[in-house]
Amino acid sequence: MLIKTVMSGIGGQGILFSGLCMAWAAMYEGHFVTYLPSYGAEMRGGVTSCTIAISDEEIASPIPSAPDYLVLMDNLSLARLQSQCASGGEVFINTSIVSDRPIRGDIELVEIPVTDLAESSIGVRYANMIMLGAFIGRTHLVKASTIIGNMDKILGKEKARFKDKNIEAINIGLEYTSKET
Amino acid sequence: MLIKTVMSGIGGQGILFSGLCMAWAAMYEGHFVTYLPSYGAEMRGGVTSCTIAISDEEIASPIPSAPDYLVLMDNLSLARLQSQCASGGEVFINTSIVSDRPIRGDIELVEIPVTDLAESSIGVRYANMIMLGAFIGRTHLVKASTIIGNMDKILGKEKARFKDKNIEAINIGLEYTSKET
Amino acid sequence: MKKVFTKPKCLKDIPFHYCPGCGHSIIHRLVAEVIDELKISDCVIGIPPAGCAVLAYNYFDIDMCEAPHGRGCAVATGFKRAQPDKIIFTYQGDGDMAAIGTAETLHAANRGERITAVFVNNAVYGMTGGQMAPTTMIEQKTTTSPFGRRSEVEGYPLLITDLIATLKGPAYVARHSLATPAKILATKKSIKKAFEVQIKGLGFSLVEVLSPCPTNWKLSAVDAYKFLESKMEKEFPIGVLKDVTKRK
Amino acid sequence: MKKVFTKPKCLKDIPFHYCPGCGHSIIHRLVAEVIDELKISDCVIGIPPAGCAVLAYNYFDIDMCEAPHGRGCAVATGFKRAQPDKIIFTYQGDGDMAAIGTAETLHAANRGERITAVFVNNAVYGMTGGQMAPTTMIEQKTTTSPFGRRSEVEGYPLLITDLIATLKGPAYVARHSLATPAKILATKKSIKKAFEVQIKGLGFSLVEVLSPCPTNWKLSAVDAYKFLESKMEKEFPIGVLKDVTKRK
Amino acid sequence: MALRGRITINDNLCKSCELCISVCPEEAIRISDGINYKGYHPAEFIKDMCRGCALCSIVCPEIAIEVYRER
Amino acid sequence: MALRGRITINDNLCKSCELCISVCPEEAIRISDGINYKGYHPAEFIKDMCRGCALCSIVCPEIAIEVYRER
Amino acid sequence: MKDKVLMKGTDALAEAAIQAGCRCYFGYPITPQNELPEYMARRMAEVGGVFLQGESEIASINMVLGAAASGVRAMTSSSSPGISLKQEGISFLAAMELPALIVNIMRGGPGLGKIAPNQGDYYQATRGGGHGDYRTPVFAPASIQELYDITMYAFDVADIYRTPVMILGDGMMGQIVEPTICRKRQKIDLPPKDYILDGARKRPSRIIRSLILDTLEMEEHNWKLKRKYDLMRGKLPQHEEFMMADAKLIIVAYGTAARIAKGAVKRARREGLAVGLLRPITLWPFPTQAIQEIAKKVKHFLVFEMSTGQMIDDVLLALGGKAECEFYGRPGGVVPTPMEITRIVGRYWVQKEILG
Amino acid sequence: MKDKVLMKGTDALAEAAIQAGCRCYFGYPITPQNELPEYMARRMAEVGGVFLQGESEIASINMVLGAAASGVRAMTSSSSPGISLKQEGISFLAAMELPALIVNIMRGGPGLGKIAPNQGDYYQATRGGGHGDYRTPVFAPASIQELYDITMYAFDVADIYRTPVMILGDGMMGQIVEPTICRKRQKIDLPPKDYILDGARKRPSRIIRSLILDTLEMEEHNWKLKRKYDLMRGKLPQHEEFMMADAKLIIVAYGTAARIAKGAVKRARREGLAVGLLRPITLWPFPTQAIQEIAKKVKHFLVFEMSTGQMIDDVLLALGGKAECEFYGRPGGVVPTPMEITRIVGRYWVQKEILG
Ligand SMILES: Cc1ncc(C[n+]2csc(CCOP(=O)(O)OP(=O)(O)O)c2C)c(N)n1
Ligand SMILES: Cc1ncc(C[n+]2csc(CCOP(=O)(O)OP(=O)(O)O)c2C)c(N)n1
Ligand code: SF4
Ligand code: SF4
Ligand code: SF4
Ligand code: SF4
Repeated sequence: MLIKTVMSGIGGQGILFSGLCMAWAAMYEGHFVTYLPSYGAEMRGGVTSCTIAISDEEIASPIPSAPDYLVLMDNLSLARLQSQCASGGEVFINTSIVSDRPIRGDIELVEIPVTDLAESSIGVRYANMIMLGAFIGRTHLVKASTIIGNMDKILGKEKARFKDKNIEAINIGLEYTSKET
Repeated sequence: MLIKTVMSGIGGQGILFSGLCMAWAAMYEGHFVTYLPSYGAEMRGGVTSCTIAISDEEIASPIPSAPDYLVLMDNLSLARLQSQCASGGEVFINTSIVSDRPIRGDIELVEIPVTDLAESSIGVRYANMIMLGAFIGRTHLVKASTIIGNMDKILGKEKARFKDKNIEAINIGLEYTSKET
Repeated sequence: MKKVFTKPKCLKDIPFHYCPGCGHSIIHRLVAEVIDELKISDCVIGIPPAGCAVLAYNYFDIDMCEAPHGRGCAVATGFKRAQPDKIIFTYQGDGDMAAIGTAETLHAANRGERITAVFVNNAVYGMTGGQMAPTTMIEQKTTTSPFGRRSEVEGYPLLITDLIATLKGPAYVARHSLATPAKILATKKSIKKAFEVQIKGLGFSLVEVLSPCPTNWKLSAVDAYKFLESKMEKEFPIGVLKDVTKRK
Repeated sequence: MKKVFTKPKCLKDIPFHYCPGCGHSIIHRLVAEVIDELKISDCVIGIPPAGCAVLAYNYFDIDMCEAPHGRGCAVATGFKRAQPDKIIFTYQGDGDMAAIGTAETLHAANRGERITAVFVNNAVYGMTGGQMAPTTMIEQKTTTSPFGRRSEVEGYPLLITDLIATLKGPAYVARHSLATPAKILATKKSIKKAFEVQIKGLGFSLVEVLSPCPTNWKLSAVDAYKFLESKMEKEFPIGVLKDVTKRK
Repeated sequence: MALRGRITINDNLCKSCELCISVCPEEAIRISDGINYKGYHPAEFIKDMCRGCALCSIVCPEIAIEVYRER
Repeated sequence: MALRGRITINDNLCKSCELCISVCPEEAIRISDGINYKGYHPAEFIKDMCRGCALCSIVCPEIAIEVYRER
Repeated sequence: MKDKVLMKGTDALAEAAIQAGCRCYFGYPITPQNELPEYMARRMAEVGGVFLQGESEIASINMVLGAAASGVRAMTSSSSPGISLKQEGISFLAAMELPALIVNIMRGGPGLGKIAPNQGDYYQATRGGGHGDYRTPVFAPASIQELYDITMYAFDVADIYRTPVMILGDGMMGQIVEPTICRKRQKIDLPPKDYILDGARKRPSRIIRSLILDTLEMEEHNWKLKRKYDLMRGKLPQHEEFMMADAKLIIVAYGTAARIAKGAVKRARREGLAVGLLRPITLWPFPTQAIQEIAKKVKHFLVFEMSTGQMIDDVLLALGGKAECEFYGRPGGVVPTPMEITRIVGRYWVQKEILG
Repeated sequence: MKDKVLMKGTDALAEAAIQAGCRCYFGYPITPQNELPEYMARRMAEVGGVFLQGESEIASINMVLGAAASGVRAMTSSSSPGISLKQEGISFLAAMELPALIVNIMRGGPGLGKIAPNQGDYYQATRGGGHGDYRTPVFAPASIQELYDITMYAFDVADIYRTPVMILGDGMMGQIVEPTICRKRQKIDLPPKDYILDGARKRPSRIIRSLILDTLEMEEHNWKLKRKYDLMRGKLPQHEEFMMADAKLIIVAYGTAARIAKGAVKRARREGLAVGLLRPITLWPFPTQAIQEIAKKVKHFLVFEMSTGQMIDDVLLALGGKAECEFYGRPGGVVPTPMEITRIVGRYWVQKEILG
């Protein structure tokens, strides 16, 4: 089975890192995995996204065609990506920031106010990791413990100091979904 | 019939121009003709030469392979070119300057002291044209009158002032061969 | 009330794609205002660079022709020689003009090509993600000088404008900065002068503009403008370096 | 009697292919003498140009590596960065160094690459048959400036050495001439200095040598040397333009 | 008395760089709470203390500001 | 009295450029009538007025001249 | 498993180069390969190597020339327009027989084009975009692990044959992140570098040059290069075969296109179509023999490229008329889906009435 | 007869360009084509055109770009290494669909090589030595008259198809002097140049660019170029046939090599061997159809090139296995004699037991 997830947000929201964590975990759990950061124009700013493909066999195409999951941190991401989602797919939305809603009827909506959650706990910067926690808490694409257990490696030496906060954020997200669902 | 002539001398002796005159004449007389200046290294100085191929059909190769005639104005030219001459070919030598002689026995030698002739008449600069006169006087590859009659065109506007001297020089050469042979 | 400031006519009604606070859009506006004021929008041809301003042709409502990275001055030479009555300008970043395009720039200047170069110096390669530029300052960190530029390894910032000013071909050479509104207005005056010098056929003209790249400097826009004044203007002193109209 | 002048050791016993009176062979000899005197023939690497001196490697008995036309300073940079303990020099004509190689030359100089450039300025493209060079003088006729160089069309001669001297990276920059025996000796001293500056690791060094091309100037050798003094030295003033060892 | 003026800020063009704010001598501009379609909090004109000096429009990279002045 | 000297000129290297002649303070060099293999009339050393100043060798592009000096 | 790390293509390539002993990197920024020099800027400092951003692509390739002539493993990288600028330098490297690695992370072309993945530089890479009669080995990996391994191998090939080599990745190969094992270098026997210039100490002086004025010497040099290329043609070709045993139709594709084709093969198989994939790993020398072998049994080929068709020439040359061959291309930065390719396969299947 | 003049290749080309209305020449010296810019330096002054020696080949090709975008007929010329440097610029011209003439008087390669005649740049010229999916029409004349005529025609082709075109001459074509009639330009209907930039007076402003960020637009641009190339493939191919009617063996050769081959054909005929010559005049588009027609009757082909073999690919592609094809090459500046080629033909004849 090949499962594709696209995560998207405004540059600086850290969503690329969330995607990367999931990719590392998938690798550690023995899956085939590809991670592809979006390939914008050469200019800066605006929306950045990444595609994580997880599969039990070699992955043909790492591109974001018909993703099964969308994780959207802002309005522009929603506008751009909603049409691409596979029919029957799930769309995770950061309701703290995303005011619009998908117009498609054939996809499932998961609403999580991650920025609010972050603001009221460990700080807005970690909204992306709360989203990650919430996302895997619901989809079980990878185990949270795999991410948490390998956070050292994922972060590398330079960013080691963010380890605890990241883990905390994931847990907040996990908790949120376990409550909600 | 394809006839190839190679004319060679030290840069500045004007031998390239002699060759060119012959090529023009051949053209005016309705032959196929190619003229190829030598293709030295990128540095200046030293020997320059040209190959004139005259034929009654399209000329395949303009290169100096097995020329029927060699016209040599200096020692170095002789050293370089004598081995290339076709067997049975004729070698014209400016004996005023060329002290060596061909070592091959299968070629005919024509000795003309053109520099001396020039010095004692219209000036050393015209040795090349005297050689041309002598050469066509003997080989009849083209008619002297064709060259003389078209000297204007061959010289072009810029060099028109050399017309008379050039014609005089050709005549000196012609005369020399008519006397000799 | 009277409208005292609005968009120049020769800019199209298209929002800029530049990052927040980027100097490119300001310089676009200045150039556009100059074109409007000189009434040359129907005989001007612009050559945008490969660089963040590669899409400049989307904004200007004038004829524009892309050039390969660094070759703006050569392309402009081709235009000007073919159409001496047209006004030709290039718009180039520091990488474009002072690295890959060094030879084309210097030689066009030296030939005194009657073209105008608007040279946007933001001390980094913006478009490609903040690599070291020839104008990157000592100790400035970029993605390809992660330890800061070291004079012993990468050399000192190259002041190509100063080199150009020493040549005989250029007629007008100046360096300006966007650090304050007053300096922005001075920049515009200078760009206008550069175009006028071309119109008069006096020779090559160039205006270097010190311009912020908040994104790659990793500063807020406001701080980036402060950095312009506090750091860049120290390394790249502003002023008119050459003006043949003054000598007569 | 004592032999007081003979061929330098690091030149091979091969006659030069240069035209009668050409300055290249003199400069070859000077460079060879300097290499002998500094005893560096076993750690020096030379980069000959594409130009009349392309075959320099046939004469020098040292390691030498051809470079594409104009790229001598880039090739030299590769050598020096890979082998910082070796002495690297380029030998370049004016076309090579100041036209196609402008960017490579200026940037190597600006980086302060610890290399030495011997820059032979003969005001024409020798090897290709006497075309206009960046250093061709106003009114000088060449095969591609048949009416004489015109400042309005081809611009003024480019004094790249002067440009280089304004940069921070170079440690020693000088211009000399072969016009007289005394000037030839001064040239040699300067070349030696340039190598010494490299050996000490002080930065980029360059010696421009005004050199005759009798063939393409269409002058006798003797007149060509006179032309050096009467014309070229006027346009290209000789002297040391920069010397960091003097400042300390 | 200073000339009285007024500015308009085009919400959709503004990228919230705050340059206008940094140069306004009258502190007549601030960042709004709202969010525009590009995700920025656009600047807004607050009081009519505006002199019409146009400094804000000179620095605004997005040409988002138009300036009106009395007389 | 000037130092006495002597030069040798390698016929086969000489390209007849006459630079040595132009710098020799003693007029001790001239072009010979002979012709060398390259077709040049090589320079020749004429008298023993040579000072051994080596100016000729300094200018000779072909390194055709060797200079000897007394003491 | 535990020694696997997630690596971006550009980083994997750079790390593999470092592991292979590359100690000189010279390059000029261009998207989509900027992460490669950026990685090198940090990493060379750690291993005591040289990272220098050249003032241009031309300066960079010529710095590589100097470093390669010094005997150091050296490389440069760029993307399409930048690679065009390096053609003179590559021709010189080939003529001088200097080993070096040139990386082209292709973008859309011609001109400035587009930074999306594209395979439009196949001709340039495999036919010698520079002047003169030369070839460079060209590797086209299709996964990050392969990119890593091939980079190390490429340096050996460069040294063994004294030749510039090229890695040709479409933009996707530069940007994608995949699990990778960063193997250490396996030392193999390499010919001594007896040509390098390091000062003529206790040996005769040497020259490295490409100008050869004597015609016969020049001709011999050309034939010598040709013999070397023929040797490589015998030894270097590599390809991957996928589900070819019983295939009635073979897709030929490389790089990203081959990954997609592989997905398409799997889909087609599910639909009962006996399709296989041949993926050239070396583009030059091309796996001509492999194709000729297969063409003895299989009569239908489909070449899929992310261009308007370039490698198709090499497939046709290999087939020599012995099988039918169709082309499908998506230029301009479009990365089609496996489903799309499956549809094309299906159509071809029906048109040609291939028997399932 | 009387309007014939003797002209050197480079001069004939330059004069033809002038007659064709070329008014902008930009170039950088390089042997063996220096007489061309030198001629232009004098001649452009007479006709009021622009001659400018660029500071490099790169500057020159980009000046051509500016002049071409101005609507003026523009050209540059160089030789092998210089042409390598122009590859980026040529790719831009192709992408922007700007007409221009690029002349390559080939010398020996790779590297600095040798200034003698050589045909080693065939791949570069015909396969797009620059990056991206593009082609340029390539003409390879074999006499000075043809060189003259083709130069004039090349400018028309450039304008009709809005494309850079190339004249590919080996060094011999540049240096040889032959009788030539300097024909005047025949005005033909050319499409209006409605793309040029000359100031947006009384019309909307225009842009010329090659960067296309939208993927589908970029793909469409690539297909549009491809359609144009296909159109040219249909219309442009030219070749000369010599003694082919009853030939049992066809030599394929172009430029100088073809002249020599023609001599060889005559010699072989005298020896009773039924040999013919097919001389491609356009190298791209290649006269594929002509070869395919002939291959219906003739089963033996011999490709002769002054290189180690490049055009052979196009002949093989055309033949598609329908006839046998051998190669004979002399790289490195060697110009063989017709006799030598006759010998090769003779050997082949015997080996393959071709029936006289
Ligand atoms: C031949 C070539 N090399 C490299 C590039 C990639 N490139 C595009 S813009 C650019 C430099 C941008 O820096 P700068 O000129 O300073 O302009 P900025 O983006 O900072 O405005 C580079 C290296 C290219 N497009 N073409
Ligand atoms: C890329 C390239 N362009 C052009 C040439 C041709 N070329 C060889 S040397 C030269 C210039 C020679 O002039 P200069 O550098 O002044 O040296 P000189 O011969 O006068 O000593 C040129 C243009 C070349 N070899 N390679
Ligand atoms: S990267 Fe820098 S120069 Fe480019 S648009 Fe952004 S701020 Fe401006
Ligand atoms: S052409 Fe000039 S520079 Fe070249 S060897 Fe002759 S005199 Fe010297
Ligand atoms: S300067 Fe312009 S873009 Fe910046 S905050 Fe003010 S109105 Fe917005
Ligand atoms: S200087 Fe040398 S080459 Fe010239 S004439 Fe004297 S000896 Fe001969």
